[in-house]
Amino acid sequence: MPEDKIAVYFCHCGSNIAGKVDVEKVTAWAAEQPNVVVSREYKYMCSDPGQDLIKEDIQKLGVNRVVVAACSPTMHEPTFRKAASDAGLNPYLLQMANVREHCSWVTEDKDEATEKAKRILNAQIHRLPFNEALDPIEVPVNPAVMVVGGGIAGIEAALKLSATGKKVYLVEKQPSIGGHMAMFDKTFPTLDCAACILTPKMSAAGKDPNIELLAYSEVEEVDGYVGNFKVKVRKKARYVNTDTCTGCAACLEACVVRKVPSEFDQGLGKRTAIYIPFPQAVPLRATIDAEKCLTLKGKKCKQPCTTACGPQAIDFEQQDEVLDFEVGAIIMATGFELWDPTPETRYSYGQLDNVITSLEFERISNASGPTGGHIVLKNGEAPKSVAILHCVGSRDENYQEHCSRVCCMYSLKFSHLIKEHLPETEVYELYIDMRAYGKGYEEFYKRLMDEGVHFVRGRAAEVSSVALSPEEEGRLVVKVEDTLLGIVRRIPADMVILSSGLAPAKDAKSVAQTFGFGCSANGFYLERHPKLEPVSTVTDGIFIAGCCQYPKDIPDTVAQAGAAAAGALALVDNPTVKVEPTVSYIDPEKCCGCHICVSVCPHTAIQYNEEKGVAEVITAACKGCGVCVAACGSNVPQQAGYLDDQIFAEIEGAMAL
Amino acid sequence: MSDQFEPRLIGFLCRWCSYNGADLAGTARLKYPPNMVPIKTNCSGRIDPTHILKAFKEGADGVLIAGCHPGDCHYINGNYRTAGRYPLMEKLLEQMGLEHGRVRLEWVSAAEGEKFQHVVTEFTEQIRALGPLGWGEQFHDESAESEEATKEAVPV
Amino acid sequence: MRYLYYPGCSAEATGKGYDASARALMEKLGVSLVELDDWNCCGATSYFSVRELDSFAIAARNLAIAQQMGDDELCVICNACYTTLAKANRYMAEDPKVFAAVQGALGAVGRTYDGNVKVRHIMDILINDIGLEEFEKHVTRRLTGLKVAPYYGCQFSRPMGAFDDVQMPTTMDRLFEATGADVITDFDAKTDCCGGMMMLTREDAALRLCHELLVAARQGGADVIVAACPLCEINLEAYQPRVNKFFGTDFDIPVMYFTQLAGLALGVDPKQLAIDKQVVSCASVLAAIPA
Amino acid sequence: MTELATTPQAKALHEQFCRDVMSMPGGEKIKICQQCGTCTGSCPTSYLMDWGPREIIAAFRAGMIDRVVKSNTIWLCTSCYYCTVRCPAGIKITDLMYELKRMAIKYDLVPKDSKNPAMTKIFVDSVHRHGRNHEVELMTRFMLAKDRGLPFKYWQVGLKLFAAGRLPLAAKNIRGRDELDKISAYLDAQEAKSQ
Repeated sequence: MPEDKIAVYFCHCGSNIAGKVDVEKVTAWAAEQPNVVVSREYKYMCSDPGQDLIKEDIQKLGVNRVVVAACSPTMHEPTFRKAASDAGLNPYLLQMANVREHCSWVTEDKDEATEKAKRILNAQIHRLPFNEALDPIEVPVNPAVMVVGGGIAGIEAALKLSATGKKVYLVEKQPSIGGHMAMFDKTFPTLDCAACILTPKMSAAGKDPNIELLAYSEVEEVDGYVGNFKVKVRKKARYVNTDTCTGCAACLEACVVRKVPSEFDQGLGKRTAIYIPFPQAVPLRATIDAEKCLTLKGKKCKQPCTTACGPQAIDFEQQDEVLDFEVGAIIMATGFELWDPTPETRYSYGQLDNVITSLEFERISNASGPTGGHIVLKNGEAPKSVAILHCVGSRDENYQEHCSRVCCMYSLKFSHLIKEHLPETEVYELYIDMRAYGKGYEEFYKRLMDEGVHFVRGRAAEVSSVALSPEEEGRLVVKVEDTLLGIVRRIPADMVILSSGLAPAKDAKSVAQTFGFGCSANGFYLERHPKLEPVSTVTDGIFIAGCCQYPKDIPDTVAQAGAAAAGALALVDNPTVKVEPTVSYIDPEKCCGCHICVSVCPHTAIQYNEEKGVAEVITAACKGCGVCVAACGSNVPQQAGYLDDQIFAEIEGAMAL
Repeated sequence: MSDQFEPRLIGFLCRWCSYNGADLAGTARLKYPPNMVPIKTNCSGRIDPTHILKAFKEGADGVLIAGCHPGDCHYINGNYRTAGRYPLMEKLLEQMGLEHGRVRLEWVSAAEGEKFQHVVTEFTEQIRALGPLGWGEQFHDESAESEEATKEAVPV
Repeated sequence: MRYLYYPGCSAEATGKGYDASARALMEKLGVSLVELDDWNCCGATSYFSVRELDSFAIAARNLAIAQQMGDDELCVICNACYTTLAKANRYMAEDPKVFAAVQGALGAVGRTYDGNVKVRHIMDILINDIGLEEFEKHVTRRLTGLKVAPYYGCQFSRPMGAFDDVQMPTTMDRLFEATGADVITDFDAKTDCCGGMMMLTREDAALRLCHELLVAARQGGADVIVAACPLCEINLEAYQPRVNKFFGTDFDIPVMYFTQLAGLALGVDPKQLAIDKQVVSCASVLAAIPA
Repeated sequence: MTELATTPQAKALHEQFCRDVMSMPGGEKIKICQQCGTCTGSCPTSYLMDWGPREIIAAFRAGMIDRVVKSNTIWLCTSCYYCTVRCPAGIKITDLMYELKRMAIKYDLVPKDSKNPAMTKIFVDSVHRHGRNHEVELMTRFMLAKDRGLPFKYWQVGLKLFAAGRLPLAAKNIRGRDELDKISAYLDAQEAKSQ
């Protein structure tokens, strides 16, 4: 065995590390440590000249172990391992010491930071002699991609991938794709009709030969790993044969259960028990709501739908199907939910008539909506005054701390629509800060000022029905401090629109768990890196796009969907992918066959070989958690890259100072 | 600097959640005491009692184990193994004469930089209050023979 | 059932009816209220303006007595007393410095309090310990058709929200629904402020607030307003003539402690509930209730 | 209005106030007030205030401490806690008002025409004398001290309550009323010690 020749590189990271850690002192100290043959410092190790230092030392000095003290390995470990590899050194003989995120950035005192940096570095110097050369495991990649969520983000990603010839499975929970955008009337700030720009994409996705649409379906289980995911999808029973149903809607006419609140119309309109959520639905197929259908509830019904259906597509016996798919990458585009303003009781949502959410207003103002696009109150009259309340459930420590980004602009859009339909109606926008940050947004804001909308800077205190003056009689009253005037105003309004924030889907957490990644503190999916990998997750091969990551407008959503599609394509367009070799292995000589490791392995990657009486690791299935190593009474399984000796050495190094 | 007792701590962080949570604390420049050196493993379920004993033997005054929240484990249920094993480890250490509170298990997600800061700050203070452990010196004073014996005595 | 009971200073004067009716109501429900021995003023809001610690410490003297009497719960009727006593508990639990200071202050008078006496509003006990089902069993005179405006006031669930929603409490609504009354559930002003002590220092401000409350009650068609705090009750009831004088209105709405009206539903003698001590006549309410 | 913030005394006072306010439980939240006006909009008495609670926070942050203590705002707070439970920044505004009241009293900065500090004092005195608040005594002493016109305004109300037996003239004294003095004396001593 050749002697260990360790090289230490200490990165300044500009002043990010050097501003807190005495780099020269630590570098000089490192040079004195056992096995260290060279110790250098450099301003930016990740730069080309920085990487060249490593390469040169490997080639010229015969360095055979490297430690780079710099940022988090999640940032640049691949960079430096590639440099080592280019110079002919096995990349797994390089370790990083995280002296930025775990040291210089979190420590107040310079001396303390310097001492801690030494301990962190020393742990790796001690570890390196125990590192072994490892070879990444190369696995084949399945070229198909699954897109979960059929809103504008999912549709866009699916279409982009299909255009490259890849097979795409587009999974949507609802009976139709389209998502929230399909409910909107106009889009800000250009006022394009949402349906006009969305429906062509929906129907393109529906017809695309490369896209297999799995509407009314949900992902139940995900297994496997990058390039090789195995996904179980539950296709819920529609009780309608989608192959023969033509979407003619004759059954809807016939159905006797006619007063089911329409989800698509936010409960403002009614639908039948057998229904098509909206006329442009894709796939244009009927679905029976099992909770409302008399037959399916076991009650008496003459089943006029069956009679009305020409192609005899109705099938009350239909069952859920569970389908298995294998894909190389997954794109999550599961969207958002509108924040339910019921808990914000001071706005009286659900208590007082004509206090509505923004999504309800979208339907009211939509020509295909429950009022035929007429902006009217519950009693059918046109409002003479409308107040739009910003930041409901947003920017509020009691509910959601985040800014939902789109509410200011959609509120302005509402103002415009009201002014367009009802020029005489007074419109009040009650805002804290007007956030018109996008292209054309500020101009739109100015246009609305010009249109005579009243802008009141202040967050509404409450919505009440108590009239204190004849003007307020029989109306809603919004109490607000006009902070620019420093007075409290009582604004009489006939309609109050609550510009509710965007919330993570209620099942976001459990969906993220199913797919094996996490959520941010605000509940939206957590991206791998907020700046540089905003569409990746910590799980290789799983990407995110749209509002499931964070509230965003349509242009940003579409852009992100494209980025996620490109990310997935960059993976599945290759025949193989390299995965980390930090897997477990079992020495059959030492194994006593007690089965403990078999029982604890989360991925059933350990099998008991009856013939030999020992446990065996299926390398392709092992994901490298190391649970078996810790569970074994005799420490027989070992995990490459995380050997006990390596961990012990790290501890020794960290504690030696 | 005052001459108060500065505990020496080891923190085992799982790579997917807690290590990233610690990174996030860094990115957000949240300050906490410098006493703990982090050691990365893929999963908190990789940690076994020998690692903890080793840390104490090398002179640590406290050991933190941080993993993904229940249900969030990158390896489906590795952290449940950690959670299941933890009380046994505690008991074992107690029997070896270690006072309660020297080992701590925490769930820190990748999004919880602030929690990581709080946990480390609190844990440092907790160990500061308990005072030095001194097992390291004890071990080093003893002969190599008894050291071997201790290794043997460590069940899993 | 038995609870240690803290009447509060008003119970000896303007709020006599609250005290009397609370005792009578609980007795009817088979619950005995044992008065806290030698209790002192909770400190009210005024003490907060002197020194926060004084307020916590004198509040804690009551809790120390409760602890000494071997109880771990204290039933309180007045919203303000409830909030003040509960707040002392909360701040002692949250802030070790407060805890230590209060310990010291109590030690100076030979008392000790460990922070473990739970302060309970009488409504909390009615809803959560006795329960609406049990309460309803005792209803002998259903208040069918009586329009009740449930007025909670500020400090019923604010800022604690310990047993009811902090913004929109509903326990009183539910209690009177159990009596068969026609509760104005959308009574919009149910947690608005009555003006409190400002009735003495800034009468104009307090009257304006009472006026708004009375307008809201009338808008809802209230036959009676029920209150859960002596200060709310006195402001709304006794100052109705002043409101009328100021605003040119003609309010004459009966105002009762909620325990009085609940007592009536349980068939307690009006005299025992001190209903005759109300200054706005409750005759219309009594007349509306079937015998 | 001249702003005392420019004078050394006001600066010192501001620093003192900042320290006191920031050391309140949750006091540091004042820094994240977004000036949305929910507090002022929710406040039942803000229309009477020289400056609403939102403006008081803004003035406090701007170092205009005289605007804070000379305003009538803190004395008009009814402790209804609407602002506290609604504040999107989690600022305990009611507690802040108490804190500012305490500081105004401590540094003798109470506006001359405000009746509330007198009420506070009389209330506390009454409690210390009897152990409980005696409402009749409170009202009488307040009238004598601050508002001699009050009896004329309230004679009807008073008479009715009196007739109903709801205004007993005699005060009840608790046995342990000396304890309240001792508690205050103890806290006084502690405070003196800490300074």
